[in-house]
Amino acid sequence: MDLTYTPEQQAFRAEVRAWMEQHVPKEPLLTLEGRAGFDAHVEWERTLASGNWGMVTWPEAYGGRGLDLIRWLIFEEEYYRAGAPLRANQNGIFLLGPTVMEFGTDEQKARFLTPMAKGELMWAQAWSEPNAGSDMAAIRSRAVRDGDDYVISGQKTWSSRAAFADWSFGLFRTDADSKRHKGLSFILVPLDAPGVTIRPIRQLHGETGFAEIFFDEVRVPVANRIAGEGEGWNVAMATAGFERGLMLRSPARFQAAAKRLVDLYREHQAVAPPSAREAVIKAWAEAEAYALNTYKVASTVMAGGKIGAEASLNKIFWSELDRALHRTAMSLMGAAAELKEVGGRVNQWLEGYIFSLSGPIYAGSNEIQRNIIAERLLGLPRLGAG
Amino acid sequence: MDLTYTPEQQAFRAEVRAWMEQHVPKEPLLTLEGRAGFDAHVEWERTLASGNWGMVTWPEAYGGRGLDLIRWLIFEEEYYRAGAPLRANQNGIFLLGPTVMEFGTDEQKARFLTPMAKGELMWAQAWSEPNAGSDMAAIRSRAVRDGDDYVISGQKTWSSRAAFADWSFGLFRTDADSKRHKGLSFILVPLDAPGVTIRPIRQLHGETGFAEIFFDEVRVPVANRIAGEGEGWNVAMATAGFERGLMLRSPARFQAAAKRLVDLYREHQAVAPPSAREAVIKAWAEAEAYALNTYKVASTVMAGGKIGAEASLNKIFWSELDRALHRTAMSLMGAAAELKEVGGRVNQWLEGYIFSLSGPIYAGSNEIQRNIIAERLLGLPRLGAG
Amino acid sequence: MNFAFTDEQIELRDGVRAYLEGTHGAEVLRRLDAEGGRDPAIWRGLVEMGLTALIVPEAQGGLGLGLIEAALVAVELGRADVSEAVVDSALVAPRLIADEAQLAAIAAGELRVALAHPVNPWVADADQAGLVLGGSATGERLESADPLRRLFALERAEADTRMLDHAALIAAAQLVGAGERMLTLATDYAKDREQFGQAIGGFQAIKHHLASVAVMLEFARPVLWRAAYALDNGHERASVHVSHAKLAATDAAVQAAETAIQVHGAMGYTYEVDLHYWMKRAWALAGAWGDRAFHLRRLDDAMIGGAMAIGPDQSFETGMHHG
Amino acid sequence: MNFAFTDEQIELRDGVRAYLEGTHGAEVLRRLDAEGGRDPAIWRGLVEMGLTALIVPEAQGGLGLGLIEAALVAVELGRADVSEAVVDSALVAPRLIADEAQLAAIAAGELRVALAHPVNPWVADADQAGLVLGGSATGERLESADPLRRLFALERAEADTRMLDHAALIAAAQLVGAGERMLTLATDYAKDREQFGQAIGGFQAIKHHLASVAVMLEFARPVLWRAAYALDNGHERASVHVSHAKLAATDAAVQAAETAIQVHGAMGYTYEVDLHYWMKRAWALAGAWGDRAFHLRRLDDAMIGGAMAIGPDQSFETGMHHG
Repeated sequence: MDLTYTPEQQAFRAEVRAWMEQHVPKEPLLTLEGRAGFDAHVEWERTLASGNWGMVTWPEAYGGRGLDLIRWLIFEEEYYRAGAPLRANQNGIFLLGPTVMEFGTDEQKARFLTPMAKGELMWAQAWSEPNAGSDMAAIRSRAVRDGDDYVISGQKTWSSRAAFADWSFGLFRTDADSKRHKGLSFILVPLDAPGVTIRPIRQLHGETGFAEIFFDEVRVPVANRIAGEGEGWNVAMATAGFERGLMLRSPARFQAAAKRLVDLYREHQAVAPPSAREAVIKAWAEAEAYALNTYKVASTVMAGGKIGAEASLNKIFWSELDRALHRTAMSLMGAAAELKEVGGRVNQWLEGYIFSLSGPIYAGSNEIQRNIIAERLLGLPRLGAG
Repeated sequence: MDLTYTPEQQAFRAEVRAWMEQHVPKEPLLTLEGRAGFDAHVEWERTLASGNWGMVTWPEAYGGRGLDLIRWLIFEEEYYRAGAPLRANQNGIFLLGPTVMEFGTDEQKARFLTPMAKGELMWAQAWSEPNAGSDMAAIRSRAVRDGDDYVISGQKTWSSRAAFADWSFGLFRTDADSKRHKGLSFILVPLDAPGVTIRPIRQLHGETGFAEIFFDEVRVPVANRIAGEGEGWNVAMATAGFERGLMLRSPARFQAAAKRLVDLYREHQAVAPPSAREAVIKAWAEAEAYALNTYKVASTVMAGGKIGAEASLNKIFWSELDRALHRTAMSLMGAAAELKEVGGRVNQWLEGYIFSLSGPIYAGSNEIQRNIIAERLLGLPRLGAG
Repeated sequence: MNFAFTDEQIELRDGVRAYLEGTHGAEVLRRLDAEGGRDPAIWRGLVEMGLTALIVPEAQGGLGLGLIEAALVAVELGRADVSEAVVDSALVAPRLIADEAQLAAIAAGELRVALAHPVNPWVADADQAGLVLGGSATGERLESADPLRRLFALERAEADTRMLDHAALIAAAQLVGAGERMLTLATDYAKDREQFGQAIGGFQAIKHHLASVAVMLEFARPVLWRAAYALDNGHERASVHVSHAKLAATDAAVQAAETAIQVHGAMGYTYEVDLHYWMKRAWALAGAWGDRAFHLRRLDDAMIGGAMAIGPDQSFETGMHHG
Repeated sequence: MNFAFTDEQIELRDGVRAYLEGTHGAEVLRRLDAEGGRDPAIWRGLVEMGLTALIVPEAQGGLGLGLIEAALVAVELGRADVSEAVVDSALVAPRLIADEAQLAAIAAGELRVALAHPVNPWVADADQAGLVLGGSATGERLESADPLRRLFALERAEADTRMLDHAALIAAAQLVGAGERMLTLATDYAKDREQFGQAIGGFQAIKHHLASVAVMLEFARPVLWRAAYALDNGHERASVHVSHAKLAATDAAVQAAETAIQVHGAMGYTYEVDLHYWMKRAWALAGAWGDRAFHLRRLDDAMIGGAMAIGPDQSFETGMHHG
């Protein structure tokens, strides 16, 4: 165990810091969940790409920097320290990119990875279906083979970024007679293809970052399939593993929020409820714990270890700390908590609280994560209602 | 709605207060869970009986005062305000007594109720069996009819007060071929009968208020059965209803504890954790809410209403407030929390915390209570693992 | 001592509930949301039902009822997410006004009153008000997370404790109603929505989440009624009881909101279901008329500060009848 | 930067765990409880395993290991509920002592050291100590809820921050071990115990309770290791990191205790199962070497007070290697 940074790691931090100080927009961008804001965030992706900071963990061959996980953490720390924008390209960087690297053909890698690294291709997830929320194996959307094409019909929902993204990735049933996990394939579909209809879903905050995607006999080449026909489930499980694992929520994000919460507390100290003080300390302490644990997992992975059901521990911890952190902020804001703007600026605590409410729901609800922990880590029986 | 006491109610309060001030022991008795302490508590039951304060809600015909529920609440308030001892006779007053009144024969009423009111007969519960904790229908102990007697064999456990009590009441299987709720009878058994063996169970705090009762061909007259043969389940459900209902934990107990907690907080304020202040306020606020709700339920019952699944709401609320209250006290005690004596006196907060941990477990665990609320009050399906 | 509603009170409550269920469903909220938030027809309906006359004295054409009735109605307004400028005007203002002509105009639905107080950074529905009590608004519109609230920046206000107590009581009552509605919405959703081959309401985790909310609401209610009674009868501790009610109602409603969205899953996060209207109302009312910190401080002063006797015999005024 | 244990550290941990599993099961606790709490044979075993030599410098016959190793061992001592006077003496005192003869005697198992500090109202195992560091005990025995602790009233003590930090770290490690054991006990019980026709561990409520404890423990551990590392290397913020570790470990262990007893049901409330030994140890250690309030205050001063920089780049010392 060595919990100090090497001189090289420190030099890397300094390099990131210098670049961020020069390039991070001075004013916060509009929200990613609206058209104008999304475009501004894509612009920021291109700025990042111009400095080669878009896909820092990807191999250099695909336009990345091949950073190890420790340097990725340092990068993220500096990213959030600088208050840089959210990533419009999140689905590509952390979900599809690694999937293509692991399961894609050389042709697919060349076709998709480099444009993604340049910030030219934004991706939407297309996992859930109206009656298959957390139960992904209940998928019904079909892809029927027709020569060198698939003809896709069906409906996806809760598709993040789909309102504005260029492409989507998801599972489709390529064997019409199959059930549950079998007969599914992982297919990439351009969202401007004929037969694709996007219906934005208005969210709590009134914006529309999620959407439904309707596929009406959409024709895509078989070359858009990642891995073999009928192997979609395993690919998707690997993708979901990336998501729930190390990189879904970088700890720096919560550390930055906890630091802002401390400032908010100092500002409102005289009129704060008595429990807020301990809640603020706890928010900071938990953000730290999450960061430390990520360093620990990163060290394990770098030494050849794997992340298993521990990813579920992570998901529960960050999502519940994020909600508690923002709940505390709302209580400190008091009467002003409900206002969309405070002092002429967007009420970021209200926005953050609303966003935090999605944490325990998405990427596998926390109820499902607790089942996984109980069954896979603790070995409790799967009897009963799961 | 009239939330003021009538002059008669105020006069009654004054009467109780005067009596308590004169009779409540100046020093706390030894714990009810040990022999000497139990005897001291029985002595106190007799003192109460001497003032006719033993069974205040019972009809005058059975040695009570026939108080309505509002006066019972006033009595309890003054009882706890005076710091009077716990009730060794709890099982008799609130569980068996009402059961005998509702289901007993005249002969049984005469035989049991009057001695109970005089503090001459202490009762143990004999519900649970080793493999039937929360699942009371799994009872296996048998009562075989032999002329005018039952011959009882089997084992009961978690029998409260059994280590020191005179009699027990519980369910036994009178139809050997029956399953679950059928074929059970409610039978009273003297604990000094030949064939009865008591094995005290040592509890967390080292004392032995619970016990196992072994019945080895214990012979009791059929006249000891309450209600008809095979009707035991209904009788027991009514008894459990009394227990979970209004009278199991009188609110005054928690209000008195919350008042002491405020004093403790004032004493330790300078070194208290920041969240303790709000936790203290909350403990008091919840004790008040519990009291108010009890007045509300009492008013409903007095107007002819019934308590149904609401009893489960009650059980959860008081048991969780009691645990939180004592957890807060432990945090205020800090390093001294673990000491059995503080300043030469029993560490009542440690004892209270330990006792509070049993609240969410006994009389139907809070998990079961939440199932009842979900299914019976909210109408959620009974599918799955309950 | 009798902690039960009269038959008339239950009739009033049931009548208001039935009326609002029939006329003010979620489709009305969606329409108001799209069209700007207010509808004269809804206002007229509430006036015709007599809500504006509820607590105005009979001498001024009112029904002369008390705060128990006002709170019962406010629970129903919260349950239905009614957003018309009726709450402050009809259920609070009449207790703060002596002018007989104004009272008569309120009862008749001809005068709407807005309330200004320094603990709120806004005046609700100031633009529709013929009278702003306690201060004034600037006219600048403040945008709430709740799309059906119309808030205006406060210009100046005096700290009138009676106004605060009455308005906080009515806010608490609305929170209880909103909390109850969110529990119903989540319960209904859990009965309908299937996953892994069964209704999600059959899963113990969902059951227990919802049961916990039921517990919180059950024990917020009697605190609300004590506060209403004490304030109506001028009891010495009424302010403390109101703060207690506002806290209990806030905590129950906020917990109901977090539970309801979790039970709804991704659906709850959208405009596809109607839950969000009540969630946002709960967040808004949690801070209105004294936030948690404010009301905690009043409890704190009374209890830890020692301004008030506490203990098992202190739940109610033990003296003679007041006011 | 490498947040992983070395192979040697893992070997040490596994070795100690295996030894204690083989020699120090629950039946030993029951025997000690009945017979007065200490057994020279257990002490000799721990000495022979080398625990008393663990952090004593090699020059004085020790193994010269660091606080990571000390904390790893302390987790195992907590897991096994070891109560011999080894913790303060072997895992804390050597870092506070300069005298070479004393160090050599500790390493050899010939000298036991007790610790006196004003934040504790007692001195543990003062009667067996050849040396009381930092103050003295009166000889009066204090009775703990934990039947295996032997506490003596404090006579006088100086406030030595280094002692407090080291002892608090080791207490935190024991709490983590006790918490892990309680999770195991409850999980095993839930797999065995049947109700309503199935193992209670199949009920989602039980599963979720236990999963929540697993989460708390998982995120207490890295905080512990950072504290051990920082203290061992003389980092500037070591005291704050230790306080963080003590808090996280306390909260996880106390939650593990409350959950474990709930899962055990009435059984957990008795001496019939062994859970109570770890529960009581958790309650005791929660208050020992600084209670929650004490350690919260240190975090508070550092963070809200502003004595320490915080933020995404501040988890570790960013300067050169220390110590």
